[in-house]
This record gives sequence, C-alpha cells and structure tokens, in this order.
Amino acid sequence: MKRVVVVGGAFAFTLLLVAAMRELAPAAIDLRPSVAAHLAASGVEHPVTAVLLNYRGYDTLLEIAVLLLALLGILAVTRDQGGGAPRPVDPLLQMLARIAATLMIVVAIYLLWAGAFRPGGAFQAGAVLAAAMVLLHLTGLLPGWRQPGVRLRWGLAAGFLVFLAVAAALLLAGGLLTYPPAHAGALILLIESGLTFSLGLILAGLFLFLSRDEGDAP
Amino acid sequence: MNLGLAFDLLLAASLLWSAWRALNASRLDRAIVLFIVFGLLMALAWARLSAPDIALAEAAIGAGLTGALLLDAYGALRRRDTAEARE
Amino acid sequence: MIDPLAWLILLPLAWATLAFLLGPGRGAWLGIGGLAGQLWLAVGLAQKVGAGGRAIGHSVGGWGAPLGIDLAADGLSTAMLLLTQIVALPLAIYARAYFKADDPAGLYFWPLTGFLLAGLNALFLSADLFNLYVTLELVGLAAVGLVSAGGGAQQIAAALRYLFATLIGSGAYLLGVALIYGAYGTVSIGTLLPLITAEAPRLVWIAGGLMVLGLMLKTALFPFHFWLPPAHGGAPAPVSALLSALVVKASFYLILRLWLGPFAALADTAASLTALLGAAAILWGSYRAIRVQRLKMLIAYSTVAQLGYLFLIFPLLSGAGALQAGVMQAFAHGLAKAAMFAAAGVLIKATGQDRVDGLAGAAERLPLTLFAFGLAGVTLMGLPPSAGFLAKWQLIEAALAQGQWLIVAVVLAGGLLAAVYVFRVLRQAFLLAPASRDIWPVPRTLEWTAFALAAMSVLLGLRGLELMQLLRAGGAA
Amino acid sequence: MTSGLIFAGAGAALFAMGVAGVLLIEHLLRRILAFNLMGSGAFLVLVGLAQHHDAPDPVPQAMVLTGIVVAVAATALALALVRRLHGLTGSLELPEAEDD
Repeated sequence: MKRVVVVGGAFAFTLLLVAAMRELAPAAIDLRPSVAAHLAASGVEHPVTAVLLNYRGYDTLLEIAVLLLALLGILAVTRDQGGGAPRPVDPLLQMLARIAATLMIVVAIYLLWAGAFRPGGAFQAGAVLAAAMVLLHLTGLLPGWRQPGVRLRWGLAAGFLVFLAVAAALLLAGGLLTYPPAHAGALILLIESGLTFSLGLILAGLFLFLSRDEGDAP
Repeated sequence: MNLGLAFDLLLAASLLWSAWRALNASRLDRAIVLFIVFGLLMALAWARLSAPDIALAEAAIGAGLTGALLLDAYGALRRRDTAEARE
Repeated sequence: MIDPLAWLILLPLAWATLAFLLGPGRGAWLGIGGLAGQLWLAVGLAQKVGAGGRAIGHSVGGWGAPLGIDLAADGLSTAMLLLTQIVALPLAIYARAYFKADDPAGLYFWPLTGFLLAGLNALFLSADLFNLYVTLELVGLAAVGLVSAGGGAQQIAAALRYLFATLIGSGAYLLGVALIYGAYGTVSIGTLLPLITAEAPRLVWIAGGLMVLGLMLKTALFPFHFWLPPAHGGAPAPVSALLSALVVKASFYLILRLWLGPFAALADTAASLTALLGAAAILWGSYRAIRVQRLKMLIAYSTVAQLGYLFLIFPLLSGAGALQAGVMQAFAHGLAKAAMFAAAGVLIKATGQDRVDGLAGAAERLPLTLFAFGLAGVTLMGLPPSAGFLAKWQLIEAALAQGQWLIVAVVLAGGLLAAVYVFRVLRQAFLLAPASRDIWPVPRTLEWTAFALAAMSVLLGLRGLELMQLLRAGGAA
Repeated sequence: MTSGLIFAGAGAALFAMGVAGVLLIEHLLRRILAFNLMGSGAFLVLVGLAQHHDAPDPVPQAMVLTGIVVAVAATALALALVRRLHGLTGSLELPEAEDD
C-alpha cells in the first residue's frame, strides 16, 4: 500500500514538475553579463572558478567546512578497531600503482594550475590526489589511518585554515572575502593550493578512516 | 529534431534506466556498479550541458570516490558477515 | 572596526578548527572563550540594530547581490543570533563538566559544536537561498555527528534516521532553490522580493511548497516528528539541549523568513493547514510526553509539542503581535528546554538510570536541579512571569483579535497538558527514596548552569519589551 | 525543446525516484544510493533549467560543484554510521525505533 502511494506520488510529482518547467518563460535576471564584466577584476579567467572562489567564494568556504565536518563526524562515529591493515599484493601491481600515483600527482598539479583559465581547479585536483592515495592504500603501500596524529590533523585542516585566514585578513582590511583586484589572482592561487592539498587528504581520509572500523563485531 | 537532441533524449533515458536498475538490482554489488555507471553517464550529461567542470568533478567525486566508498563498505560488510558465519 | 556579522561566522569556524588541531577531547576552554566572544558580538549587534531600527548588511566579496552573496541582520535574525549565543555559552560550560576526559561521546564534541554554531549563525545571517542550503547542511551534518558520537546501536540508529530525514529535507529545499533559479535567474532573497507575485508561474509555487515542506521535516513538525524523539532523547544531555533549543529553531526561522519575505504573496494558501499541524503537534507531543517511561524521551516529546506553538502563528501573521509571540516562544522554549535537558543530564548521572519512576529521592539530594527543572516547567506551562507566559499571552491576544478561537483553545489545552507531564516528573522526584537507592555526586557546575538557564527562561519575561523593540527593526514586523 | 529542458526533466524524475527510494527501501546501503540519485536530480534541474532557453550559465555550475562536494560528505558520514551499526548489530536495516 505504502509502495503504491509513494511510487504513484513520485510519478505524479514528476509529471507536474515537467509540465510546469515547459511553460516557464526566460528568467528575469541574467547573471552572465555581470559574471563576464567583472572577470578581469576577479583574478581568474575561467568564469566557473571566478564564481566559485570570488563572487560566491563564501559558499566554498562553508562547503570546505562541511567536508571537514563530515570527516570529524566519521572520526567521532567509527571506533579504531585496528582494521585497514594492508593485505599482501603482487609486487608488479605495486610498481604499477607507484607509477600511476606519480602520474596522478602530476595531473593534480596540472588541474590546479589549469583551473585559473579553463575547466579544472582545486576540487578536481584534490579528488585526483585522493584517488592516488586510495590506490596506494588498495595496493598495500599505504596503511589505513588509525588515529590522526598532530601532523595529519594539521594537513587535514591546513587548506581550510589558509582560506579562513585570508577571509579574516580581508575582513580586517575591508570586507569578508573582498579581494583587492591587484592581488586577487595570487590570493586565489594560494587558497586553491592549500585546498588541493587538504582536499586530497580529506577525501582520502573519508576512505581511509572508514576502513579502520573493521574489526570483529563486539 | 536534430541529432544532438536525439542523443540527449537517449542519454536522459539511459540515466533514468541505470538509476532505476541501481535501485532495483537484486544483488548489492551489481547495484553499486550500476550506480557508478550512472555517475559516468551523469558526467556525459554535464558535458552535453556545456559544464566540463562539473563533468570532471562528477567523474572523480560523484562516480569515482562515492563508488569507491560504497564498494569498500560493501566489501567490508561482506568480509565481516563471512567471518561471523565461519565462527 | 569590528563587523559583528562576519565575525559571528568566522569566530566559531576558527575555534572549531583549532579545537580539532588540539586533539580529541581538547578545546573546551577555547570553545567557552570563543562563545563568550560571540555573545559579546551578538549583544553589540543587537544594540546596533535596536538603536538604528533598521537592518545591517554586509556584501561578501564586495560584489553585492545578485552576483555576490549578501549577509543581512534585521530584528528577527538578530534575535535568533542572541538566543543562540545565550543558550550555547552556559551549555558549553555545562558540557566541559559533563564529558569525562576519555568519554568517547566527548572526543569530538568541541569541533563539532563549533561547526554547528558557525552553521547556525551563518544561517541566521544569510540572505541568499543557495548559501542557506549550504548552512542547512552544515547544521544538519554537525547535529548528526553530535548525536551519533560514541553511541550504542540505538543511538546510531537514531542518528541514521535523523540523517535521512535531514537529507531529504535539505534535498527538497535544494530542488526548490533550483526551480527558483530557473524561474528568476537569481537566488538572492533581496532581489527576489519584488519579483515573486501572486501571479508567479506554477513552478514557483511548487518550489515554495518543496522548500517549506523540506524545512518542516527538518523542524520535526507533526507528522514529520518521527525522527526527533529518538535523536534528541538518545544523545548525551548537552547535545540534546543544543539540538532541542537551537537546531530545530533554525529551520523554523527559515520558514518564517521565507513566509514573510519572498513567498509572502503565495503563503496565505497554506497558513491554516500549517496551524492545524501545529495544533496536532501540541496535542500529540504532550500526550506522548505524558505516557513515555524515559525522562529524556519525555523532554523530547515535549519539544515536539512546544514546536507546535511556533506554527500556530502563521494564520495570524497579517495582524499585530503574532511574530512577536513566535519569537518569544522560540526564546522561552530554547532556554527552558536547554535547562530541562541539562537538569535531566544531572538526574541521570546522579541516579545512574533514566526512567521517570526511578527518580524517587532526587529532590532531597539535588534540590537545585529539581528547582531548575521546575522553573523550566513553569516556562513551558506558560505561567507568569515567565517568557513562556508572555509568548502564550501574545499568541492568545493575536488569535482573539482575529477571532481564531480554535487557536486559543489549543494554547490553553497545551498549557494544561504541559503541567501534567512536568508534575509527573516532579512528583516522582519528591517521593522518598527507597533505602537501597544510591545517588552519586555530580559536579556542582552542572547544577548551576542548568539553574542559570532555567532562571533566564523565567526572567526573560520581564525583559520582553526590549526583545519586542528589537523585532521591529528592519521591517520584519 | 532544448538540451537544458531535457536534462531538467530527467533531473525531476531522478529526484522523485531518489525520494521514493529513500522512503521505501529498508536496506541502508541502497538507501544511500537513493539519496545520491536524489541529489543528482536536483543538480540536473539547477543547471538544466537555468539554460532552458539558451547558453550555459557559470553561476549554477559553480553551485552544483559545491553541491557535489556536500553530497559526498553526507554520503561518507552516512556510510560511517551504517558500518558502525552493522558492527554493533550485524544488520543493514534500522531496528524498530524505541519509542519510550
């Protein structure tokens, strides 16, 4: 009975929504001209990056907070059961993994650099970095993480701290995340570099900390 | 109707189909693989919507990382279940 | 020059991150110090907004909406910010004494709480629908993390139920935001205000419905309350207090903000239904609170009931006094419920169990805590001179002015039902203890902070005028 | 009809499918899958509907990038909870709520 109601409701909702979408007139406001008009002052040439780190950089600041928070939640929920110990893996596979990881780090740096003027940026670069770490973990070259020590904690938080420090400094100088156009490019690159590094660690951490809770059921 | 729109319709249909299959697959591992396929199709859809940034992020994070997390969880849970069954 | 708006967001983010860097279980003093700073900022902001009589804004990035994101503090936001810091500071002092050094539930309490408060402050200040989505997720995930930390199976299950409810809620909200952007090309509340009229396309009505429904789910309005009692009743006492006092108020605030702001032209259609759900929440929540066995479950169901009052104001908003009544109720319930959960934490620590019928003898050994519980109860029942009295009085007055007799009846009935469940606890606690009963000593800090919160919930009734004054700022009233 | 509108419509269907999945499916890992479908649906609507008449708009694209990261954060937290629950109870479904 519940099933019929929910599935029927989902169908009806979809039809209603699609019908309403079809009758929609063009939007009253078009942000594309203003995105383009201020691009020169934004410090980057790629419009999406300009929105992400300048026009709506505040969203991104909070988003990194969400990501760090999810990691904290995982640390608070999982128990360190000593899981995630590396399993024996074929040495040939390990060698391939080493090569692949090196290539991935190069790709990550390229993506970070490219983000200023074409698709790419800190998120994609961080994800590739994380993937490299997960690959090393799966081939037994990087043990699962147990308790985050001081150095790892700093690594995880560094990107967010840099972002926060820049935000606070700019706030003292005038307005929250209001970049002076002359330095916007450099400051955004600084933030993005920090984010790439920490996002790599955090995204990998989502994976590596989860596997520490892998002991026997108590 | 031009070729581009026909491709879009086909892609949208495959998106819905893979999503539906991912929810209804009888085996969990197959459901997760279908979900990863869905993520890759999403990346294609983003490319069709002229959003290459999202396509990259979707492939890396949406399909890649989320898929890896799900597969890892599936593997861990199954290992624990078989370990318990042996005891 | 210190801009209170932006610092109210950056300060908790900073101390949360530093607390994480210090390591598991550390950061209590950092958090308390940070919260003291936040309270100072919020009071300063309230004075500024109250004196100026209009909203204060801040354009993040210097771009201004709709290209950038605007922060705005009018009377309503400022009042919510004030409530948040006033409740959170005593609870932080309470939490420091509550969590023992190696308690797994407390290992990440400080950074999670810091992010939670940053999310709340950011939510109350944001004037951008998409940015509000990010703040909702920040608040929701922090709350789930706090509920689940170090818990057993029941607590983890409660956290998962909460997580799925909050994710569906924010998902519906996000789809609404997407539709709004499609229809108007902007998500800035200020820019949308003149654009959305009663002749808006059908899609905008769907968007409004999705956003408000999603937020009702997050506020645990009856019949979406199913996730709240296990989550609030199962978490450690300081967490329950934060969640019941503040987190559910955040999504309520957002409904109110949308209702009075961009969706004002669409809102009338749903007002009566919303009030009906509120009335059902009051009756059902009170009934369950009278029946349940465990003390914290009782308090959690009382939250379900007290949230109902907040939704009674919606059909009355066109007249005078309704908004004031709603905000006063948010304050009264926030302070009283924080006090009640804090007192319950003391009782549970002292008696080593959490059943209402196991409380016999508690009054004799913990008079201050029982007094705090009773004072908080006075506020929930709505007896003078408490803030709860003021809230219910204003609500009744507004309802009478508009001839809404049903609302008057529900408010009066709710007060009586609250008396039943409050006295149920007090009566048990005043029974003589059985001879075998052990009562363990409890840090005095816990008792005093619970008492301070309860006393504030009563005394606020005497300062109500100033709060009303503040609400008039920025045209929110 | 435009590409934007096609994918916005698909997004609406995905969202509805995801919500129905979260409501109906007991198995927690599958429920997490359903939640992700729901999020993807909302993202498609955001970008697709914004360009239902013409060229791409970078603002919703940036919003979706933010949304994808938030979704993976929520997914990871949900998985941590599910794995912990499985460790404690050996089950992948929620136990009956303790209601008193």
